[in-house]
Formats: sequence, structure tokens, C-alpha cells
Amino acid sequence: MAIKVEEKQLTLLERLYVLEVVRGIALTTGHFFRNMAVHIARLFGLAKDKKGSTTFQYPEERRPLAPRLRTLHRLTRREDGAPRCVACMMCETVCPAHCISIVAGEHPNPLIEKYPTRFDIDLGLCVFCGYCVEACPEDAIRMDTGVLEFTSFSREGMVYDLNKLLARSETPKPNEESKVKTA
Amino acid sequence: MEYAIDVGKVLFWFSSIMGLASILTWMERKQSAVMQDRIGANRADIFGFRILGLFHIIADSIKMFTKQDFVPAQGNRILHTVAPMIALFFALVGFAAVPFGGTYEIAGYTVSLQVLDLNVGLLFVFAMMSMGIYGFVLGGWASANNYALLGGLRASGQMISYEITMGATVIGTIMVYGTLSLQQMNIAQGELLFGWIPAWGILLQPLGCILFVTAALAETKRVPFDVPEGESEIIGYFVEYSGMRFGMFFLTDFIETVLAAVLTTTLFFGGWQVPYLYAGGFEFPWGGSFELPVVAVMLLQVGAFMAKVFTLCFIFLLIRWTLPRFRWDQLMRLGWTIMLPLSILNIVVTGVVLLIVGN
Amino acid sequence: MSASFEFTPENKKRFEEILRRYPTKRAAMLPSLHLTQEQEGYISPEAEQYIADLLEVPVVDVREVVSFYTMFTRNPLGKHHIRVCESLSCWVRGSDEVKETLEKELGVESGGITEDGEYSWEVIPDCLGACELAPMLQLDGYFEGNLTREKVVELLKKQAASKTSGK
Amino acid sequence: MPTLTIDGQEVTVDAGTTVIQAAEQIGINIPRYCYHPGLSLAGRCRMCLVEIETFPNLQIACYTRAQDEMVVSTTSERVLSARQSMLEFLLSNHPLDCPVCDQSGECDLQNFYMDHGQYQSRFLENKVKKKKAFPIGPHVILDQERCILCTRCVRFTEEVSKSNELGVFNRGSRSVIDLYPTKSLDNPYSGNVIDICPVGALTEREFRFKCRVWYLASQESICTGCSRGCNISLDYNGSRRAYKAGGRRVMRIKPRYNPDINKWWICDEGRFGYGFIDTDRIETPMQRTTSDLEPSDWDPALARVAETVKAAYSEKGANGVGVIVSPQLSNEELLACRELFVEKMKLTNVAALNPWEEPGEADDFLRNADRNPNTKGVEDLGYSGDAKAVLEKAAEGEIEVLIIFRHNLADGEAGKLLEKAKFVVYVGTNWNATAERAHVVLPGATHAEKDGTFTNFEGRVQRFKQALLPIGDSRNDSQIISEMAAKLGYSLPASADEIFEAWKGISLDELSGSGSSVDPDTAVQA
Repeated sequence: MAIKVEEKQLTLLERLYVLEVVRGIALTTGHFFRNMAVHIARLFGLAKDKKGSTTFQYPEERRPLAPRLRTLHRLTRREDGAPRCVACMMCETVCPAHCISIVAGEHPNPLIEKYPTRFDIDLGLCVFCGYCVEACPEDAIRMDTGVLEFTSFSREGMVYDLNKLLARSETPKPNEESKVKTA
Repeated sequence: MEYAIDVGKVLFWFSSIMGLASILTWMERKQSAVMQDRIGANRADIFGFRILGLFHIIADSIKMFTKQDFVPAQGNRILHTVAPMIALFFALVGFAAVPFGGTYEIAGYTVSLQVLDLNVGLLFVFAMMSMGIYGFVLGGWASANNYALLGGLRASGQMISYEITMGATVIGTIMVYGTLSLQQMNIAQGELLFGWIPAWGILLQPLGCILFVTAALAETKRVPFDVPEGESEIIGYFVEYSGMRFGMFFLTDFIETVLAAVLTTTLFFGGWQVPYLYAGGFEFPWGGSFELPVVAVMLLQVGAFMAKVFTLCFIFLLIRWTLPRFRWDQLMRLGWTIMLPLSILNIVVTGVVLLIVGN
Repeated sequence: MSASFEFTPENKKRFEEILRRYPTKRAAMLPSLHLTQEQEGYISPEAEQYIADLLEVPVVDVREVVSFYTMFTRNPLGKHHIRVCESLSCWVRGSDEVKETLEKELGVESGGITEDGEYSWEVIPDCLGACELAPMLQLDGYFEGNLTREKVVELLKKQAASKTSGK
Repeated sequence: MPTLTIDGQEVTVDAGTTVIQAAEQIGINIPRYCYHPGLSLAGRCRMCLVEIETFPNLQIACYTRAQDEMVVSTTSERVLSARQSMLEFLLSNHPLDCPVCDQSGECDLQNFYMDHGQYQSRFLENKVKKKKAFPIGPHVILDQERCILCTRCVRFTEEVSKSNELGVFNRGSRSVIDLYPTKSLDNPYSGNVIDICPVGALTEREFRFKCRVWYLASQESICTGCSRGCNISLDYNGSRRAYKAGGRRVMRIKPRYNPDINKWWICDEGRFGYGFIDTDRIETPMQRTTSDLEPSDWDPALARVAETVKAAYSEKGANGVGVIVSPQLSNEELLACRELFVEKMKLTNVAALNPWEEPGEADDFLRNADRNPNTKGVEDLGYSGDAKAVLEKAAEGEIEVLIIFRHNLADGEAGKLLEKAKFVVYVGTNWNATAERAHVVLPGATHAEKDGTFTNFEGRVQRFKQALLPIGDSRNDSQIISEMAAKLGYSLPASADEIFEAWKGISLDELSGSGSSVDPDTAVQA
């Protein structure tokens, strides 16, 4: 069922446009002078706690990441340092981009039994849907590193293997809230 | 010596315009950013100094000169090359007839601060502005790109529509001051109404001023009248340009903005006039005076002119970053069904008022 | 462990007797195994094979039966064998204490034999069928119930005494 | 002939039929673990409990005989709650191994738990620990913790393989399935315990961790290990990209039920004998130019064969060319060869069988000594004479061109004769000494890569279906023969379907359903 949207009827003054233009310009002008004052003050080392913009000066300033944000994958470790992954291939199965490939091997300990001899994620294919994390029955794969910069000059460089994925295995510290507030 | 004075005037005027246009390229980005709570250009630095990103003007020009100069394979190489030059040339030439100061007697020489003192100066400026459109249309056509051609056509369509309004609007001003010479107009604006109000165009022709500014903005093809560019839809006549040839179009844009500001200043904001400042110094209507040497008067008046132009440029940029773009049909409707009748009405009303006042 | 197993001539006769009581040879499995354990004290793999051949069943079936019933044992035992019930009633009434005491007194864990070969003991997780005596143990076929730490120690002393007295 | 009602449906079954079988006849599948139609009844798992009117308690459907006027419910509340309780009971000591268990995906515990599970565990005690993951034979790994003691495997070794390696030892919650000490599960049919194990207790060593079962696709085929012609399913990498499985395509072979031939079983030789499909294959046509075999295209290789054959044919007539076809070929390929070489070219030296071939092991259950799947087909299609005579003629120089299909004739006496042959064309799938000695090598397709039929030793014509594309540049043999014929100036159909239809008058798809048999007496049954 279509929803009827009541259109706001403009007054004559509004329809004349000129006054509205002036109001709009007044608003933007206000912002301009306020922000410009802060910028100039900061140029001379004053008003360090104020910010003339709402933007983040990447890469010096980083946006605080939401804790649930899906970032670069990592593989977690057991207490003895071995990967938690048991190569069940749930992630590989659920992956809509087919970017994960696992080769399983026989673990000498029959209580672990199965472990990944290879675990490759092709980040060039990954769509960061997070299904692998949802599917993992062992909490072996997570996407909470907070790392958003991973680039490479080659396609091969985008393939992260077991060692690369295990390198960030410790739980990252939560991002500190940025102290600088918008002006 | 007179040649030297002429050369000096040309050099001063040219470098002022180019300097202002260059600064506008930075201002455009920085101002828009600051008024939108962003930061804007701030990266280019020299030895760690950034001074609010002012060095981006230099960085930009280095970039423009070193970028690949691209000509489309199917395009017309000659016209493609010449088009931005045409646009830039006619945009610059228009300034010749605009005075940036009065006439001063300095050290025995009569210095008139105007490159070309024409008695039909206004017509000359309008003519040059109209010629500029060839640059855009040719550029659009020579690019062998449908979007570029469409941009060129839109530019000419818009130019025609708003040139008429512009011309009709100015007629009111001409009627009031009774001259086509821009210098004469400026001098006329130095008079006082009722003994104390400066006879600036904006006071004599308020409607004319609004219409003129609007039409002038349309002439510069900038938001809200940037349909020829429309970067979200067709990109415009310069879509196939790169490097310094794109730079010329880009600069033309800002020079036209300066031209619009200069004309508006000249016609409606008293040009180089400073209220109550005469050749000998200030003479206030409520009595009292302040003697000044001629050179000081000249500097004050030129400075006033520049300040007015700069302020208008700032306002033009404010408008450009505040208002949304018109659709093509809205643009045409505004031009033909609102602004043109209003400008004709302005002529009629001006005529009637002049008849009454004159009698 | 004997390298091979065979019924003694006397037991052989008893076995023939047993066979006659059952409609099929397989049915004589339990009495035959009892006979074996009686003769040997435990049931060795060789004995399993011997029984399987006699009864004409796969040897794995014999092993299934032997491992199922707790009264059969596959390891040599001490002269006196103690079975401690660990089933629910006994456990509730303190079979853990009995186990601890035995372990301390005999110096071997469940399933082991003392160095002198006198005693062996084991824990029977399944019920020995004397819940009214809980906690209880079985010493050489006799039930001893209502045990405490002291009673277990006493029991072992009595057993040792009866031995020295030449009973 | 009792007539009973199951879930409101009436069904009349033979006397002696059990309720579980009667239900199956009308398409009702009662969950079961210990019941297997090929084994004796054990009644151990209690999963197939059903409610029967007039019986006070629930009855196990696998053991209860169908009787007249029985009214059975398989979905009543009591039944469902009993199933849930049984599953809880069976799972109380079952480890949470699904992520590492090869059975997951085709596990009856998983499947039935999805339908009837309790989901919310209330088992707080410690699970009983047993021995995990140890090999009990050359092909089988046992995990005692996962075992639910259905004893299907024990009954298999007792009743089918009659080797008695496995037993249930100890009592109660400590009961385990284990080998009898000193024994090893290495009977020729040991792989079948993997199939019948309803859970992940018995898994395949070859297949272990190679692939998850949900990646597999399956195609109906016929075992080529011997002339029994056991029905099999070829399980191959389907949805998983091949490079992720190291290029291996066929992952395992499972027996396919055929009451007349192999029932539910298959021998280990057949089950694990699929390696040749993916390894050591001839992938491109080869030609001997000066001294080495070099890769070639199909066109020049076939052209060279045709030229040489034509030259020999015109010089020495029908005696100049010798052909040794193979009982490894399908009926359709043998027909095409007969059409071309016997009927059209009228060659005199055409043989099929290799007299030097060593017989395989045989028993009275499934395995036959004849290792070729289609020896009966060769005989039925009128091939006679053996390779020895043809080879001798080739060695004497009477035969100019010798075309060998599949056979390896490079060893011993045959090898000495083959040495002297002037020009040898080898058509086959895998590299062997004969291929290496040939002048032109044409790569054919294995049974996994083509359609066709084999005739088993009893005369049953059975269909196998294509699962994979021929590897590399190799081609279906009937296509090779057809193209060779075209180059020689004859026209032959290239597809197995066309040849079969011309032969039997029905299309391959009409061949009794899913590739089961054509009775030897009636020859063709639709």
C-alpha cells in the first residue's frame, strides 16, 4: 500500500526564494567564520582542544572503530600456541566469495585429531560478510583486529596464509575514544 | 613615460586578476570545507609549513603542468588545443574596459586607472563575455565526446538565456547614469543623494542589482547554475581535458567569477568610490573634512575597489557552496519567465521614475 | 602366563558332562569359562582360543563374554582376591573410603597384586548384588558388609592371622 | 499376506516382513541405527520404536513382524518423545566431534537429531572417555567415543565377511567395539563397515580429512575392478573448486544397492581402486617423431594413423593391419571397433584377450579372477582369437600396423614380440610400457569420464554414467574410433547412446532405470 506523503506547502516568502537563499547563506557563513576562527587559532598553537571540523585527519587521527566492526581476519591460538582451528571447513563452506581454502591434516594428538596444514584467505576476494566468524564452531577465526589497511602490489600478496593470520592472534585492545571533539 | 604608465596599468590589472583567480582556486576548496565543517586543502607544505593549505595553489600548478596532456583520438586536435585559450583570452580581455581607479594628477602626469577608456565600455565587456562561449562550445565539440558536446551546448544555451536578462538589467543602470562608459558610471556613483547617501547602483537599482548578480552567476556557469558542468551527470565540456589545458578552463571559471564581481562592483557598488572621499580627501556631509595627498587617495580608492571585488567573490563562493543545482528546465524557466519579465519591468519602472524625478 | 591351555583330564570329563546339559555347544560357554577360571585362576587368551575351538564359536565371542562378566578375570590374581563394589548404594555409603583404605593397606592400586602375591583387589563398578550390606566387598567369594576404614583393616588382619594359623 | 495400517495407510506385505520394512514399502522411513537390511536383527539401538495398538509398550519396528490388522503409528507423541529420549541417551557419551568428524554431513546421529533432538542438553556429568582415532586395519580408523554400539560392524564381520575381527567388549557405559587382540580388520571387504557405520566411529583412512562430504557430487557407475560388475557411486569433487582439493577429482567410491549383484557391498580392491582416474594419465595425443614421443594435436596424430593404416591396407590388404581391442572397453566401443575393423575393413587379425594377463584373487562372494569388466561383452560381440597370434604376426612383419587398446603387452614374452612390431598405435588412459613403446599414443577416457555399458560375467548389461570431463585433451574412445574411421573414409556414430540404440533398440536412459541390469536371458529389458 502506497503511503501518501503530505507535501509541505511553501509560503509566498519561501517561494520567492530570495529570502531563503539569504537564510541559507547566513547559516553557512556562520559556520565559516566560527570554524575559520578555530583554524587560525590552531595555526598559532591556540585552542588545541577545539576542532574546526568534524572530519578525522587520517592517518594522524583515526576514527574510533565500533567494537563490532568487521576488520582483518585473525586465527586464534590454543593455550599452547597452536591454532585453534580444526579444519572443519565450515567457514570455507559458508563463504559466499569462496575466498577461504583449507587443507586439513592429521594431528598427532588424537584429542585434537584434525588441524589445518594450510589456511588461506584471499582478501582480494573477501567481501567481509563475517559469515566465517559466525560459522566457526571453535572460535578460531575472528574479524576484530581493527586493521583496515591491507594492500598489496600483487594478487598473491592479498592471500593471507596460516602464519600471517596467526600473527595477530592476541585479542586487540579496544580503541580509545578520540578525545578531540568537534568544534 | 606614458607608455610606461600604460604598461604598468596593464601589468597591475592583469596580475591582480590572475592573482585573485589563483587565490580563488584555493578559496573555493578551503572555504567550502570550512563552512561545511570539513578541513579542506591542508596537505601541501614547504619545510613543514602549511599555512592553511595556501601552498596548494603552487602544488596545483605544478600538477597541471606535469600531467599528461591528452587529446582524444577522434577529436579535432587543433580546436581541442585552441578552445581553452579562446575561453581564457576573452575572459581576460573583458577586464580592459573596467576601471579600477579614478583619474589622478600625479607628478604632472594624468593617470587614468583604466586600461582602455571606451565610451561604450559596457558594450565591450558584454561583447567579450559573449565571445568567451566559443571556447566552451568548441572545446565540447572538439572532444568527440557526447557528454562534452552536451556540456558545450548547455553552456551556450544558458549563456544566451541569461545574457538577455543581463543586458536588459543593465539598461536600467545606463538610464540612471546616462552613460555607457564604465568610468563615467563610477564617477556618477560618487555623487550624493539627498546630500548624504552615496548614489550607488544598488540603491538606485535594487531589483536590477539582484537580477544582475543572478544573471552574472549564471554566466559564470557555477552552482547553482552549473548545468553545463553538472559533474554528477555529464561532467561537462571539459571532460576530455587534462593537464594545463584543463587548467585554463578551470582558471577561466574563476576569472569569470572575478569578472562578475568586478562588473557588479562597478555597476552597483560604486566601483572604486569610497563614500565621501574626493580628490582632495574626505569631505563629510555633516561637515568636517580630512585632507589627503593624491597618492593616498589613489591607493585608498584602488584598495576599496579590490576589497569590494574580493568580498563579492567571497559571497559568490558562499552562494555556490550553499545552494543546490537547478535542473535544466528550472534554469530555463527562471531565465525566461521570471528574470526577463522582471528586468523589462525594471526598465519601465526606472523610466517612469526618471520621468517623474527628471520633471 | 602359560603358553598354551588345556583342560586337565579331570576337567575335560567335567566339560563333556557340561556339554551334554545344553542343546547347543555355544550355550555351554559360561560353565566352560567357570571351569577354566577354576583350573587356571584366570582366563588367558590361549584359554579363550581353546574354549572357542571346543565350542566351535569365533574367539571374539568368547572374549565378549569374558569381558562382560565381572566374575571372569583375564589377569592372574593374588591368592586372595578382593572385589570392592562401587555401585550406587555402596558409593553413597562410603565405598570411596574402602578403596582408599585398601590402597593404603595393600600398597597397590585397583587391579594390582601385592608383591608377595597374597592379595589382589579391584573395583567393580557394577553391582555385586548385596546392597543391603553397603558398602561391601567380596573376599574370595565371601561378602563383607557395612564397612568402615577400621573394619577393612581388621578384616585384612584377620585374614592374615587365619593364614599364619594354618587354617 | 498380512495387511496392516501404518500411519493411516494400509499396506499388504509378505509374511515375515518386519514393520520397519513394511513402512519402507509405503515410503515411511523410521529412524534406525542398528537395523541394516543386509544384517541380522540386533534390536540394540531402540531408535525405531513405534506405537502399535493392542501392545501396551512401544515396540521396535525392526524386530516386530507385521501381522494382520496391526495398527502402527510412527509419529504419535509417545513415539516422538521416545525417539528424543533415545537420542539423548545415545548422545550422553557421544563427543562433540562434528567439526573434525568425517561423517558429519552424512551422519545419522546428526540427521535424526535435527528431526527429533532435544537440543537443550541436561547432561551435567562427565562423559566416559574411550580410545580415539586409531587404525584397526589398512583402510579403517576406529573412534570408540563416537560409537553408539549398534554392532552393525560386528555383525558384518560375523555374517558377511565371516572374519570375526570385531567384538563388543566390557559392559554398560564402558562397552566398546574393538578388535580381537592380535587381529586386524584386513579382510577383503573391510571397507563396508565404513558404509554401514551410522555414525563417525568407523571412517575411511584414504578419505580421511581430504574433503567434507557436502562438497561431493555423486554419479552412478560400475566398478571396473573385475567382471562382477558391482554397482557403485562415484563421489567426486562437485561444488568445491578443484584447485582446493589438490586437483584430485574422484574422492571415493561407495557401493550402490543392487539386489542381483553386489547387494550393499563391494570389495576393498574395487572401493580403493579409483586412483588411476586421476593419476598417471595420458593427457594429450603423442607422436614418435625421431626417437622420442612428443605431444601432438588430435588431427595430425589421427591423420598419421590413418595414412599408415591406408598404406598397409593397400599394400597387404586385410592382413596388413592388426587390432587388439580390450575387455576394458565398453560394449559401445567394442561395437564401434567391430563395425570399423571387422565389418567395414574386413581385417583378419582382430583379437581381444590378453593370454598373459595374471588372474586376480577370487572368492565365492564378490571378487572374480577376471580383472576386466567386460570380458563377457567381448565374447558376446563375437571377438575371438587372442593377442598372442596377432602379436606373433606383427613380430614376423606380416602385420604392418598394430592398434592396441588399453592392454599392457610390453612385459615378458609379449614384450619380446611387441619389440619387433613395425608401427604401434596405442589407445589408452594411463601410461604403461606399451604406451611408451608406441609410435602414436591416443588418450582415451576412463569409465568415470564417459557413458556406456559393460556386460558382467553373468551377461547383465549395466550402464555407467559420465561423472567427469575427460582429463586434459583426452577423448571418449567411441569418438576416437569414429574420427579414425572418418579419416579412413568410413562413417560411424560417435556417441555411446547412438551405438547402444542401434544395438539394442532402446536408448541408454531406458536401460532399466538407474543403470541396473539387463537380464541375460531376456537380453533387453526396458
